[in-house]
Amino acid sequence: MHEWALAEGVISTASRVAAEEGLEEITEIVVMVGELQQVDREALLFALEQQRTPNMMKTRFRIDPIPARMRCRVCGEEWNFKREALDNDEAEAVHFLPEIAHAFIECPNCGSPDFEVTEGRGIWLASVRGVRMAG
Amino acid sequence: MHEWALAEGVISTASRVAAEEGLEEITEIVVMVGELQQVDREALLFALEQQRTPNMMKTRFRIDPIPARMRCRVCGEEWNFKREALDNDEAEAVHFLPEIAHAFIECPNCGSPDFEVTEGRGIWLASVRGVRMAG
Amino acid sequence: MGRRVGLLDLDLTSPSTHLILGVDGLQPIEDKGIIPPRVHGLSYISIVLFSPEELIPLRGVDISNAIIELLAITRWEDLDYLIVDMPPGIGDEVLDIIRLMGRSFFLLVSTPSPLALETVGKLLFLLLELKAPILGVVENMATKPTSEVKRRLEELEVAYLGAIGYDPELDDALGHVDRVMRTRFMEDVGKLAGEVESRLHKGVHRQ
Amino acid sequence: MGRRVGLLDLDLTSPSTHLILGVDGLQPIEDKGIIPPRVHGLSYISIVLFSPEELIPLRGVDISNAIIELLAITRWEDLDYLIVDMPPGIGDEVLDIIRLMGRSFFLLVSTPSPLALETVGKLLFLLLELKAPILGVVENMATKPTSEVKRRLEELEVAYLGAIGYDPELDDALGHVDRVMRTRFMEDVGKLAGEVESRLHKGVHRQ
Ligand SMILES: Nc1ncnc2c1ncn2[C@@H]1O[C@H](COP(=O)(O)OP(=O)(O)O)[C@@H](O)[C@H]1O
Ligand SMILES: Nc1ncnc2c1ncn2[C@@H]1O[C@H](COP(=O)(O)OP(=O)(O)O)[C@@H](O)[C@H]1O
Ligand SMILES: [Mg+2]
Ligand SMILES: [Mg+2]
Ligand SMILES: [Mg+2]
Ligand SMILES: [Mg+2]
Ligand code: NI
Ligand code: NI
Ligand SMILES: [Zn+2]
Ligand SMILES: [Zn+2]
Repeated sequence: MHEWALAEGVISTASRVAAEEGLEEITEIVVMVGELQQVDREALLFALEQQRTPNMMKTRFRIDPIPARMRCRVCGEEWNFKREALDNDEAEAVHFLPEIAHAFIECPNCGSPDFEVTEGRGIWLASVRGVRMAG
Repeated sequence: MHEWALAEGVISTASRVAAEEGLEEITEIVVMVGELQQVDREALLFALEQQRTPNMMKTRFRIDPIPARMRCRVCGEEWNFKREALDNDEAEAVHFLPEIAHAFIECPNCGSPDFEVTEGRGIWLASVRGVRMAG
Repeated sequence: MGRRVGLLDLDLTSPSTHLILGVDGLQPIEDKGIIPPRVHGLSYISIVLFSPEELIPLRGVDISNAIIELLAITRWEDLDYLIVDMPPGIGDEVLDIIRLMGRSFFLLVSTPSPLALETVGKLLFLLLELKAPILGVVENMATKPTSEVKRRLEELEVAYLGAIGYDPELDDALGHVDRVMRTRFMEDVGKLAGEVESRLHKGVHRQ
Repeated sequence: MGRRVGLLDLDLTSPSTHLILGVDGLQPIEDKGIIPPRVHGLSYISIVLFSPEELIPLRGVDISNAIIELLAITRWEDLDYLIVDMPPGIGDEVLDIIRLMGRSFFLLVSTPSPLALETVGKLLFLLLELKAPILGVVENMATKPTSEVKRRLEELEVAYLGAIGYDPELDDALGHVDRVMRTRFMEDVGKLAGEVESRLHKGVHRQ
């Protein structure tokens, strides 16, 4: 369960955003989870719940999965990542370090491992909503 | 006058686009010229005129200058490139190889040379207009 | 006095510390993140823990993303020192360490060759310009006594930490830590270690 | 038989060919692009022609852009061979050459050290997988006769092109081409050159 560490990053970034924006209370945090990393949704949600800060007591956590897309730098081909492209060990390695995908995935058109993950690489904070301080 | 070589790239890319789009005649080519590289507008125009291909006999060449913008990867500062930031030798080096800017320019906020040129780096083809073949 | 030391191998496309340490079949430990496994007393993180064999062709932007990911998920225990092994030269790795681990101290290694000195000199200029803390430069693979490296460093007011001789026996010992520890190479390293630690200690207090 | 040979140094952050050749104060020639100046009979392009002294910290994406720019503006004369010197390891430079100069032949250099062999082995796997033409591998800085490199290459069906011995006199000769030419190093290189050219010739015809 390294999802705890990922949640930690989300919580601390959201706290910084809230401070910058002067939010007294955070009502909603939206997290985008790229499918490449195959994050365990339940584990992430649990870790977020457990790490609530005082101004997150009523926060609703929304986790949106984002399909992963790749583009070949050699031939320009674009394709969607499919979980079945990896065996279990490979998927586990990519789960920890998404860049390891370059060892296991290649362009379906030309076979090159020189591709860009254009969408759905990691996990990131999409929005923080809350109640602004009076004054 | 290495602008001839830059024009060569524009002409050959425009020809490929025209072929892909089935253009019989090219009426207009728009080229964006990033200010970082300080391309000589007159020299570039002359080189484009000289390298007209048969389907470019009536082409209007438009050259649009684009201000160069940088963003610091360390502190996030953004700024506009100013020609006066470089002496003549430095500007000439950057004219040939825009990346050499990293030797001479630093973030006005934190002093880092670790910045990204977000706009106006080189020269690129913005659009190709023409008359499509009948058929 | 035992020090708690971590080793982070950030040469992601050509990792080599696992070959020196003779690491094989080691797995990352998952517990609210990644706990570095222990290797010969070191807390150890390398990309080979996640993918032991594979060729992983990465571009600079991938290297930056992977470094950020590793820093975000690794839970180092309370360490006295974290040693980060960097690839040679100036690339995304060095720029990211400067950007993301601003409190790092830099220890540079150069051979006496004019080619190596040129590159190490450029990296020194970068660090000096950015006012990054520099521990000094070690001369490695010294074959004859020369004062050239020392002289150049004096000009830059950078410390010369000492020399490690060329040791033809080193390569055969790699992968067997007990044998590596008995090489002339390690004898030379031992002589430098005290100097490095005392400078590090002074540096830490200066902060 | 004189060959017309070009040399393109693509080690953009740590260029070193100019130090070996003793190049100083050389300027690019502008004529409908950049004409490579002549150095000891070579048509020569290196980033130092544009910026001789400066430290230029580049990330991978900058390196890609700079390589594309250099390829776009340089007007090589009609050459028999263009030699591209690459930095060690697997990075943006190698991936860009594979992507942009698909007709290149790869000649790899490794020391006998297990660390160097590991990295060269990974690059070989990449090239084999992409079916890129490989001339073979040269063993450099060989200190003793060993068959380890040869054996590993046989497994991969990659040619072993021969060995260059460790030459303690080389570093002192660097920058003086006449002296470099008289080193034991160059004597060893000379022995390999025929083998390399004949393979290159066969390879070119296979295309
Ligand atoms: N003092 C030395 N004597 C003999 N061989 C050495 C010495 N230092 C390094 N080497 C060898 O040189 C090669 C490169 O060393 P390494 O430290 O991995 O360099 P880098 O990490 O800078 O590429 C390795 O094969 C190593 O065994
Ligand atoms: N056969 C050799 N004998 C002695 N020194 C050598 C030999 N080959 C290379 N060197 C030295 O080793 C260093 C690195 O060599 P170089 O060819 O620049 O490696 P790379 O380009 O792979 O980094 C240089 O200082 C060079 O002079
Ligand atoms: Mg594969
Ligand atoms: Mg400066
Ligand atoms: Mg190393
Ligand atoms: Mg080199
Ligand atoms: Ni996990
Ligand atoms: Ni010009
Ligand atoms: Zn492809
Ligand atoms: Zn800055």
